[in-house]
Amino acid sequence: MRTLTTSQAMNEALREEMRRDPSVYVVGLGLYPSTGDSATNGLVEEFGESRIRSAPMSETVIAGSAVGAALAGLRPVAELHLADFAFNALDEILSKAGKWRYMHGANGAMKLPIVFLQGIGGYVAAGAEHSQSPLALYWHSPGLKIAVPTTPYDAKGLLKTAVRDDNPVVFFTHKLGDSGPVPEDEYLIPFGVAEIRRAGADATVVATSYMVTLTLQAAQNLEGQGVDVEVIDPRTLEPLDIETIVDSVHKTGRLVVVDEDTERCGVAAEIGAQVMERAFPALRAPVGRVANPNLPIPYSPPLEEAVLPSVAKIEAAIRATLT
Amino acid sequence: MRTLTTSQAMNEALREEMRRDPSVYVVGLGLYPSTGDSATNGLVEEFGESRIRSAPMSETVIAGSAVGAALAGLRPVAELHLADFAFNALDEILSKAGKWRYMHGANGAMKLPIVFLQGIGGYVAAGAEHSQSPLALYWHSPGLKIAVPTTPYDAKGLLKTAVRDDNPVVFFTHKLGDSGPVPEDEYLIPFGVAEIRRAGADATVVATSYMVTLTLQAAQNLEGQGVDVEVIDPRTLEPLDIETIVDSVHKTGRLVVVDEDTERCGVAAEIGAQVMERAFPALRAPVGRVANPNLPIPYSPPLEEAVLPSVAKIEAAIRATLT
Amino acid sequence: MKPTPAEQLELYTLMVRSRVFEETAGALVVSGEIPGSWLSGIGQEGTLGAIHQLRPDDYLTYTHRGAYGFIGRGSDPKLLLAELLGKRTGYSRGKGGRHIADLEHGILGKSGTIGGHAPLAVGVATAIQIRGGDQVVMSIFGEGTSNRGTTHSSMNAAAVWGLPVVWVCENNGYMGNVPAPMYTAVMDIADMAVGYDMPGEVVDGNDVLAVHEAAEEAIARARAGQGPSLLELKTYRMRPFGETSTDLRDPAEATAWRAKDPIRRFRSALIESGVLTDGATVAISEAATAEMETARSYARDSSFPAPSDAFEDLYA
Amino acid sequence: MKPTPAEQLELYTLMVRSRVFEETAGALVVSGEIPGSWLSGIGQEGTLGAIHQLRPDDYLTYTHRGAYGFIGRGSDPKLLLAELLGKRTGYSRGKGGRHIADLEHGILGKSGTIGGHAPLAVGVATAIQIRGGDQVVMSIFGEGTSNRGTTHSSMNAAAVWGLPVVWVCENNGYMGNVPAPMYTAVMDIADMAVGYDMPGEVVDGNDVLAVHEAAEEAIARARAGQGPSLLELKTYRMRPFGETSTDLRDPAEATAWRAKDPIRRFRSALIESGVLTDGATVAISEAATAEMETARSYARDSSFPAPSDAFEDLYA
Ligand SMILES: Cc1ncc(C[n+]2csc(CCOP(=O)(O)OP(=O)(O)O)c2C)c(N)n1
Ligand SMILES: Cc1ncc(C[n+]2csc(CCOP(=O)(O)OP(=O)(O)O)c2C)c(N)n1
Ligand SMILES: [Mg+2]
Ligand SMILES: [Mg+2]
Repeated sequence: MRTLTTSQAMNEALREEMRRDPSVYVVGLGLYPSTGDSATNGLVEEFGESRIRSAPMSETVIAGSAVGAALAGLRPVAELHLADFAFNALDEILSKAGKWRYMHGANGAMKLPIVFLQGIGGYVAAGAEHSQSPLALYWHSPGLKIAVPTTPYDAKGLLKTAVRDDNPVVFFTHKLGDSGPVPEDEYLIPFGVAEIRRAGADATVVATSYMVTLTLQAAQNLEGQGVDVEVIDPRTLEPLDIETIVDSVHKTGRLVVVDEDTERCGVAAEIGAQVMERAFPALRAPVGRVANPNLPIPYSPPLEEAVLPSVAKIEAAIRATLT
Repeated sequence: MRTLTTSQAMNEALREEMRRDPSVYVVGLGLYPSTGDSATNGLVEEFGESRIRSAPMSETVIAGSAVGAALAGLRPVAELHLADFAFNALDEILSKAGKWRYMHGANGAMKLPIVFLQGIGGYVAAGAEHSQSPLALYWHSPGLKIAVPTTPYDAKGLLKTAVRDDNPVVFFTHKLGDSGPVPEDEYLIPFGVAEIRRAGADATVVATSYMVTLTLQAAQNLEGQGVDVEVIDPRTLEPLDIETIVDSVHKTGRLVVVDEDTERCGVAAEIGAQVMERAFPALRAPVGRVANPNLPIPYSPPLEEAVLPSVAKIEAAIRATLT
Repeated sequence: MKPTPAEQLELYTLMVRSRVFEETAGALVVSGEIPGSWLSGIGQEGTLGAIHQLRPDDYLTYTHRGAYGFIGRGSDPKLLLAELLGKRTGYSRGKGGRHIADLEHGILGKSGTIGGHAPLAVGVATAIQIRGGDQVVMSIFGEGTSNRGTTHSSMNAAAVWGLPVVWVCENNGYMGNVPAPMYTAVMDIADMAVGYDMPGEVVDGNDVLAVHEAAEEAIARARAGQGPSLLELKTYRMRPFGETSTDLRDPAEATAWRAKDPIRRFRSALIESGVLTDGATVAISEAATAEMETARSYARDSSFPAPSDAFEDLYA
Repeated sequence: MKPTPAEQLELYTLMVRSRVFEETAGALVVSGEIPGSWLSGIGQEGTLGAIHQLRPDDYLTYTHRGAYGFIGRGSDPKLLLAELLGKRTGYSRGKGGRHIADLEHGILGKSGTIGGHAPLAVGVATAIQIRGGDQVVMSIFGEGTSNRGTTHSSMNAAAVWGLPVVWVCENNGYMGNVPAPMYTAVMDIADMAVGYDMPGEVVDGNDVLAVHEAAEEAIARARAGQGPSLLELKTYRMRPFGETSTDLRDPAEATAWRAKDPIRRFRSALIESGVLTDGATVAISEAATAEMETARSYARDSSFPAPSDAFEDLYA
């Protein structure tokens, strides 16, 4: 099978969906002219400047105009570059996109088919305002779906699903990227179906995006020490495949959640709470959390490493559930 | 002792602090002319339009200018009215105020003494964008302190502490208000000290703001049925007095957290996680969560009641931990 | 082009219906039947001169004030009042209250954050442009709302992309009780148009025919693909900010403006020009009153949503 | 008022030092010693004509591009480079990277979101106004950044409150590789000033003396309590968007602008007027090179922060 980068896989997804459906368009900063390895590379040449719409520097307009266009029947893909920049469009994403349909009583079966593309992640010495992974900020807010693909394969299949979804989807990809096999034939990946990245019997670890990569490494290290870790990648947080997680916890009795976002009120707290609600008797140790200990992300690599999850921290957290 | 409303108590706090310290000023919408029962009532008459600064309609400017003024040595109080409106200033509050000091390495002992006043809460038929209580949105983000007073007494004492704090404080008060005794003599209430609103032996309930009022009612109802509930009001989420909560759970073995905000990645998930981490063996039932089930807040009263916490829901959640 | 006598009558009737609707809604706030509030547009009905000229397939985005957006587009007062009363039969099934959408008439909903609708208008116009066609979007906002960054970024984007947006600023001189010079740097919001290289025009907002004329040009321009423009309607709010708010504005000012009431002015002109008779005037008012009474009964008689309805409508 | 010969020499020296600093930083990005990136201001040093006139007790807020803000205010290149290398001795103790504050010289920090500094400038000016005194704030931003709502709302607020802000737009015609007509509706950002009832002036940004003159007036105005104004400096970025970005602009355009290099132009003029000799030119350049080499050594020799340092600095 071919090997593609995450950007290339997403680029294919956008190209296929834009060919299939003339109501799909992209709006974002710097889409003209095309530059190298990005999800929108080469699209302006094929689809023109109206459908690959280079925007003024206003995340508010990028996200808010996507909401308006969706209400008027199009299927916008709003490219927001970094999740940090999207903080300037939170009223638009959280309140306009997320709450609009409900707030208007689904008036006339109102639909909001929008994809908000956001880059997340640290480990690149970009500092506090270019390194965030604010998954919980969005998951906390009602009405949005949330995709967090790890592999290029998932990125393509989930992005095609996202474009076809009639609801707003926040689509996070890690700025470290990835590369991996992607089939030539068209495929879609449904939302709400977790992938068990590694089967194991001793402890369950839930992780998304680049955290999966780190966790798999930790699992491999622990395997050498006789600890058999199951690694679950939910792929979408909303909807969340909690059943797969709960089933695993019933098997292992231990749970660690790894999250690049800040810990407080984060993904780990939520998954821990849901597992407690559904499988309290199965839990043989408190749910472990590996996340940013509630600090802005510092620039200097040794500091950044101290703050963000690492293989060693994940190993330690898994071990802690076993003692 | 005198009885004051929350607004009156806050008004006194602001007046006292502004008299004490000429670097304190207020910026926000509609501060001129004074209108009735608000925290800023009558202040423009005493302190003038420069220090009681009526702003253009831009939460971005209100919050962002507060950050700039704080960096230049003043102590701004940014009156944002509703938390819903502050969504337009999240880059300013979360990233500028919350992360600035850390991101610049506390350069020259940089300080950001700012109070962001925000009204929260539903039960007033104001709809999805005028009823939110986004506590977790702020608690999730590093660098902010968070006060959520319940009584006028606490509102005054905590606000005075907030104004004197050298860090950004998000100060939430419920739009339903409250009234209660407030002494004439000056007092301050330290951050991070929970108040046990009701002592009890059978179950611990943590609640803030108007949720305390509902919980006390539920506790009273349950008392008649032989269930003895302990009600803890943390008063500040950041810093959080987790010790008082953990001590209580060690005593009762049961915990319910009541939160008007959406449930996912919310305050209850976080407090539950912290208690699990510190007192797992003491927990005799999964931590109960009473919160908004991840819906925008609807307008019509019967719908709003279906979504928001109620005395009955709190009672049911407490009962569930006992079976 | 001056509207024909029939069009003038229609316009006058819309203004009266809008006002009676608002009086009805205001009374229902006072009686507590509307559990929320109502931000009255009484006195600002001159804006109908612009709204009335939209085609059925055009779009309107509105801010927070007045009913004339709905009435002018043809929305049903029954469903409007039912919504304000929180009833299941309302436009937003009771979930919205003042957040009302009427998709059939091109009204896509209301932003709770004031000014939040501006980027949405840009998006609707983007959809028109991508699909092709000559629809337009009219986007109404207050002079206070011009302070918001959304307004600026949206006007800039609409101009850059040559979008069919007609921006209509209702300058009523106040944001709540605060007078405009305390929050806007310019006396005329129309001056802002210079920064977007688009036409900006000041119009007497209480002269519905002047509004009509100015809007005609702006709409034609947008329809012809010549991009956005900005109309500023100078007007005055005859009610407090909201029906339950305290009004601290100078009463003498209010009296002076009451003499310029857009409905009274238009009525005098219509009578003078013979388009309207005294009899017709009364008939129009009575019909409007009867219509709004019927709407009120409908709203009162409708049932509240069931608690379980709260769990619907989140996702499509 | 034209700067004295001594002032001109100082200004020229600052321009050269700024450029050598940026060349040094650029090379450190290429070598990987700067783990992040650097957004070069080479070609835009004419802005120093404005910055140089600030008083020591004035303030500067900057966006993302160039070192001249720091060099012009008197920041120490050693601490700047140490910060960019992520060292503990840097201005932000390695936590900031490109987010640098130099409080001693009135530079209060850098916003990662572009345009996020505009409301901060309003706040600093508010502090000046409340405290009393005649300090000013200069706030620099790009023409792309003028699109942001923060820019608009901040300019409006500064004008309404009569604040001592000098807004300086560096219009280099591009946002990344996108040409300005694709994102700004007006050719001249200075036109936006009309919407805030403040002076707006277009200046040749590569003519440092022209910038000096225009800024002098704007600063004097702000200092005298007459409110904000907007200067637009037409200029060109001689490097790619960031040191690791691909430059897709027309090379012919770049060549044409290179002939207008603000340093070369100023040098020629200074030599012609006899203020500068060939010998002095070389001496200034050599001194700058030596200074930046020393700074680089300092940065390289400094140690990285300890992991435990990550847990400091959050709260005061
Ligand atoms: C973002 C936001 N900030 C504040 C409010 C509260 N608010 C509602 S209307 C209004 C005043 C608007 O003034 P203007 O635009 O002049 O309209 P007018 O009320 O005069 O018609 C304000 C401040 C809000 N709804 N949203
Ligand atoms: C809110 C936000 N959006 C996007 C970016 C990414 N970004 C950094 S600089 C820049 C372009 C700024 O253009 P302009 O203001 O013209 O300045 P120039 O780079 O030309 O000097 C962009 C889009 C950002 N840092 N913050
Ligand atoms: Mg107004
Ligand atoms: Mg530029």
